[in-house]
Amino acid sequence: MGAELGGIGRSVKRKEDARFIRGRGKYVDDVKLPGMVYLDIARSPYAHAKILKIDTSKALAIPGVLAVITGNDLVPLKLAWMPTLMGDQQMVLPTDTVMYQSQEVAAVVATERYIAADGAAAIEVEYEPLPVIVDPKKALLPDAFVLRPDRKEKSNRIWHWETGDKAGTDEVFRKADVTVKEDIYIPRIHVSSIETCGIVASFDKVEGQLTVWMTTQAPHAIRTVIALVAGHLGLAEHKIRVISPDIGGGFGGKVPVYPGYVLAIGASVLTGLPVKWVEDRSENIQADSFARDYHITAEVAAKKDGTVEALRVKTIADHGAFDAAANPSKFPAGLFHIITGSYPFKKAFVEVDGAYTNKPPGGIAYRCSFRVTEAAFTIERLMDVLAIKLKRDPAELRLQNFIQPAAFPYRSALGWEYDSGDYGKALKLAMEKIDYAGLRKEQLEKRKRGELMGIGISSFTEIVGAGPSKHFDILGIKMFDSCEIRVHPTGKAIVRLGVKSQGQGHETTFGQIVAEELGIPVADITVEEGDTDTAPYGLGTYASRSTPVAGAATAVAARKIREKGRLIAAHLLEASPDDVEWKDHKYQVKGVPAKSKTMQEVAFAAYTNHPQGMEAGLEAVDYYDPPNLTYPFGSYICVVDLDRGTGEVHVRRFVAVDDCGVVINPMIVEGQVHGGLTMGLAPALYEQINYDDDGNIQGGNFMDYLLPTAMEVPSWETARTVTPSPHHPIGAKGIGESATVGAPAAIANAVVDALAHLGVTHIDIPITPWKVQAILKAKGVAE
Amino acid sequence: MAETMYPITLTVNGEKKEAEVEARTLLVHFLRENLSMTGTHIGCDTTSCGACTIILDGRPVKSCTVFAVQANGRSLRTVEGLEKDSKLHAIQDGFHQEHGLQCGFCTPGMMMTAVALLERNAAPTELEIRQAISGNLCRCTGYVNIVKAVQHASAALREAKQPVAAGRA
Amino acid sequence: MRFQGALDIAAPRERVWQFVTDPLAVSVCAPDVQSVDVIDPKQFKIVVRAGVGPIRATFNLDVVFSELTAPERASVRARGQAPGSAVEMLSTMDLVEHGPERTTLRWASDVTVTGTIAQVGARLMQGTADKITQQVFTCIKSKLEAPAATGG
Amino acid sequence: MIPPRFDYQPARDLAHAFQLLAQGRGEAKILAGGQSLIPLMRFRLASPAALIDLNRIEGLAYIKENGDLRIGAMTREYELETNGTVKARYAILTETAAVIADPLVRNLATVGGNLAHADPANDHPATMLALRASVVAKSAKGERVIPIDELFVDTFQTSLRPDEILTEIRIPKPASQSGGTYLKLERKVGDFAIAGVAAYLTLDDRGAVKSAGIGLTNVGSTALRAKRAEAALVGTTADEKAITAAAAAAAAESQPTADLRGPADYKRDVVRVLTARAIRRALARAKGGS
Repeated sequence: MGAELGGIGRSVKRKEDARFIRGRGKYVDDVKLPGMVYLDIARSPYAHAKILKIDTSKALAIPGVLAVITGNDLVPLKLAWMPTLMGDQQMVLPTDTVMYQSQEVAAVVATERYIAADGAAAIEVEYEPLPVIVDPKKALLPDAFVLRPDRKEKSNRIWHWETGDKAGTDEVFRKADVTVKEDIYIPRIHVSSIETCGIVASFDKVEGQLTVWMTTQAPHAIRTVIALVAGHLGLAEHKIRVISPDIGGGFGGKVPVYPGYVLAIGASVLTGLPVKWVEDRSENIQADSFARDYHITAEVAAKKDGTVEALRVKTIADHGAFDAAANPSKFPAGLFHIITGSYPFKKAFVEVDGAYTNKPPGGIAYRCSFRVTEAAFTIERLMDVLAIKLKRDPAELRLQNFIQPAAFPYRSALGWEYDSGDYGKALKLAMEKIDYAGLRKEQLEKRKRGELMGIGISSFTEIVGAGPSKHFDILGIKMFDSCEIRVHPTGKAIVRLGVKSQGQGHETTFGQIVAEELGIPVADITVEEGDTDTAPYGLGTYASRSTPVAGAATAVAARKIREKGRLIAAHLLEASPDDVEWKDHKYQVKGVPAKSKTMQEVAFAAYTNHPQGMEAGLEAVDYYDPPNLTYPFGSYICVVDLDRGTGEVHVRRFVAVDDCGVVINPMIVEGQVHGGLTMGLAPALYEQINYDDDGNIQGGNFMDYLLPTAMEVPSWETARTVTPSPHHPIGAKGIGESATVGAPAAIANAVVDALAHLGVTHIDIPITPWKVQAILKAKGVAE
Repeated sequence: MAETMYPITLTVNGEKKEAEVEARTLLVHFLRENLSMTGTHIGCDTTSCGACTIILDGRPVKSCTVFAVQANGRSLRTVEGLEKDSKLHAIQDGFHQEHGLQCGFCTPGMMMTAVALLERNAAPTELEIRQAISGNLCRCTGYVNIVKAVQHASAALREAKQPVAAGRA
Repeated sequence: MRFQGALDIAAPRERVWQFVTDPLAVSVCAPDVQSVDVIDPKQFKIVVRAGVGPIRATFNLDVVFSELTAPERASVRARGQAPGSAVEMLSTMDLVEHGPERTTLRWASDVTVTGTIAQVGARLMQGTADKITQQVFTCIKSKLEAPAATGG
Repeated sequence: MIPPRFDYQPARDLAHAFQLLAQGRGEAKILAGGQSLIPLMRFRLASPAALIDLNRIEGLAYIKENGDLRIGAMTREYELETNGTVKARYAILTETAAVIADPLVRNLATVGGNLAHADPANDHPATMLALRASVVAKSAKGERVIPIDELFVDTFQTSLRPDEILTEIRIPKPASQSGGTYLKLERKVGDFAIAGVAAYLTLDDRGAVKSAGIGLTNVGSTALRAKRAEAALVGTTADEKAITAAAAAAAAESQPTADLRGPADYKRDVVRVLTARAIRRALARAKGGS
């Protein structure tokens, strides 16, 4: 029954598609309630300014405008500030100072969306501009003025974090045959899911019940945060229902709590009316959490023969005006210390300093686990810099250094225990698929003709599936995740999870796990997520944690059911439970295949004919606390051709070999890789949010924030190796983000490789045509 | 300025609709708010993303960059009109079969662009498909499977047109 | 953005000084003036509509003479906003006398634009700001020379 | 982003449009394709009191050839891009239309609007300069023909009088042995040009350049004609030496400013590179190749 069962390893077509292809998906902006009013926000044109006066009279005079909310209105409600996940606080609305351009300054509530917009445009604010700091290095200078006088520490340094063996590392560097060093800036970018953020908040004054439909990747955590932040307003957690409906892409951007959410909730609580707030794209890019913005100096020490020995990294992290990074609480720099990558460094030392600037707060993932792309990009760039210095082939150098399969579980120099891997296998497969040798030959011939082509490799190791409760929590809540399964009398089932799909296909893949474990066809299984009133508590979907954590919970919950089912089957088969085994998706009397019961028969019995003394019903819940993180990996090879006249980079081919352990749905895994690769290409060549000296956002809308179109994206070539995770119930590791993590270095390495013979070792991303062309000119090889 | 309302009559997916709108009402808001047809989405404010793509008198356009009053007397099609007598349009099936969607937010606009393409070019090349959808942004799929979805639909439509027993094109 | 220039004006320095430091007089040279409201000799409020082609925004500006060293040097700061945008213009004017009927007006302006206009109009800002600034000072010259038949 | 209020004024015919323009007293704006204007209104950077909609006027959208080529101002870019005659005899126009914004925008954007909006980043102006086109401006008082060189005054500013509407574009009949092309470098598809170059060459029977037209996109406050580059070609056989000279001249004539599309020097150099490439392709086409 394998095919119709639709178990693990099958490319089951997605169940959720049915509504999306009919335009029947239900996203937040599709929610319409009787009497619903609209909220719009007036924002600051200044990056840093004192607020002298806010005149709301013109706005209030507009027919249809119901209310205007300013920071001073929030003070008595104790809502002018809200706590961040990183123990900082951030403004909901400013009372006296704006800290970044496009910061929320006032909210207008009106009967219609258009009138709310008119109201926001009519808010008049008098500002006294203040000096602006957009460069975190300047922010950390001793004489820099303090951006956050509200803090005890009178400095723009938010925190200093370090890990590893400083003395030991310095020692290796002192003695090393070879060292290489590179300054690498990984620019500020934005996830820009095509659906922006929004909320409909509906407060029932009689019941004291708050219901919110919200674009959130973590509905349960949000419910708890609301209860903690607004508890004093009488919002208790049992009276708060957070519904995360269909989400039009998340990628990390829908993890944080934004002021707009709080304002809409506040407005609903005050007016008793349902309030909708949906961002414009410009607001989304300009004020919602950014990603990256790491200024990195990295060094590798190695032996003459290329064996890597030590890694030393110093980083300045620009966190904007408030430290609102979405990291596990104990990890201010996320999992940046995965930076030793796929290589057995003996010693490593990493330090990061967080800095305040006049930029929006954030520091979220961009379709990657916490700060993992920054780490993978740095180490994979450095390996190429080392190869250039040693005049070695970058593939060879990697193969020589990789952590060997026998070494797993492997403890890295910075203390992570990698679960499993076979890095050489993946790289060799990629080299074979793209004909690496042939490409190198072609490159030599082309160089003779003055043509510039480059081949770039990235053999990354990811770290996902946060995480084990001994290390991982958010605001103290341990990072387990959950699954509840109920098998109905007719043998159909409903599966509810604490995570929340944003396009990953959970309604299909989690059904497949249950199908595999319980022998119930995936078509007979409903998967439900996102409603805190019905789903078990979970931390949500980000950092590729759904499959590693919630997927494991699903398998374990299913196995609990299977175990109870075994007792019922034994009862039905009049056999001793010890003689009954689960085989070929049914219960069988050992050695007597004829004597068997299906899960459907057992389910019916669980409600109609269960053993005396046994509880009726067939359901189970599991809150899964992963014993370790999972470590997906892969090897990518990219081929680029450079235009010697314009400096354009053309990605000719890109082969991606991924290993995410056991694959639940190959079709969906490949789709995730395609998307991830595209979100790796984007920051490598196109996307960046920059700020001029006045703090003006450059790239604050889709005209200048350059999401790749179908014309920029190559036809991705994918392949797979399978190295199961030893500690995951079904051996899966997670795939949503690998490609985003691995691709940028492959592309950057390819461009540098095309120019390496001219003495180029690094180009900061995004690699724009003018950056390339400036090099071509300097080296005298421009058209 | 006084709020003047303009009466408009238009055909949406074959149905006649009458309404009064403000001059500044964008067509996409008219569809979503006035007609409660929420299949057409909004993804940007700069005419860049194509999530709001509908077919206006046979041509795919961005409904966030047309005023509802401009559609007066005209005929338009949206994602809600693709399925006929509970039979999916080939493009809908193509997106499902080829995994051409993930979060589904860009999908309606993407499909309307593709439908219009296939109506004027039954057998587009991969490049023609990529060019045709270059005004529609997708953040999830990397476009590869969207191209396959359009090719799938193209083949299915051509097959349907051919005499019975004829093989797949 | 910094812009500067020098104008040779066929008028006595005193008159030039009177003109450029008189809110009502100098306001005439601002682009598309909607209203001027003099608070005191050193500061005034002015509402202008500035822009190019269809792009036009109404700015409410507070203008302050931060330095007045008659008849050589004047510094003026104009700061204000249009919905979603803010502009600040710091200008200095140095007047050099060349005989009774000729004055050189050397000017420099630092213009800062922030907000929507800077974001959406980035590719047009330099040119536009330059143009508008130039127009203001050329206008000053022409106004001053207008009465003089031989002017220009 | 919600546009401010305005009065919607659908014009029945040109006469009606002129009347509405007069009533508008400079505060009314013509609505053609709307693909540049409506986004500006959504950001409230443009807030016209009224929009005069030309879309309901019959007979303003056409492409006809009688001697010269005549394009109605309301012709959609898509029509120009897919028109057989244009493809066969005015490839440079097809190429230009094909790189304007994106295919969805081109279904509404009009050729007349692309010129009348006078955005230096628009693509048609450079091509029209290279083709030595002219436009017809009509008003209640009658009509006049404006040579393209006299149309663009400044950024977003044309020599059209406030009471005039651009109704037609005229492109001279291609001489035998003539050909051209439009090359645009953009950050990604759908973007305005980092720089764009239109080149159109006519050869005499000895294969020497009889006339040359070179227009530049987005490297000045208006689209520019590279006069010295043209001069550097006329009379030559457009050999590599002449091409290099012309390309250098075009670069020198461009006046780019630094912005998110790159530093000024880079743009100037792109003009040089694209000009050389465009001339080579134009030459090949003039010689009967493609």
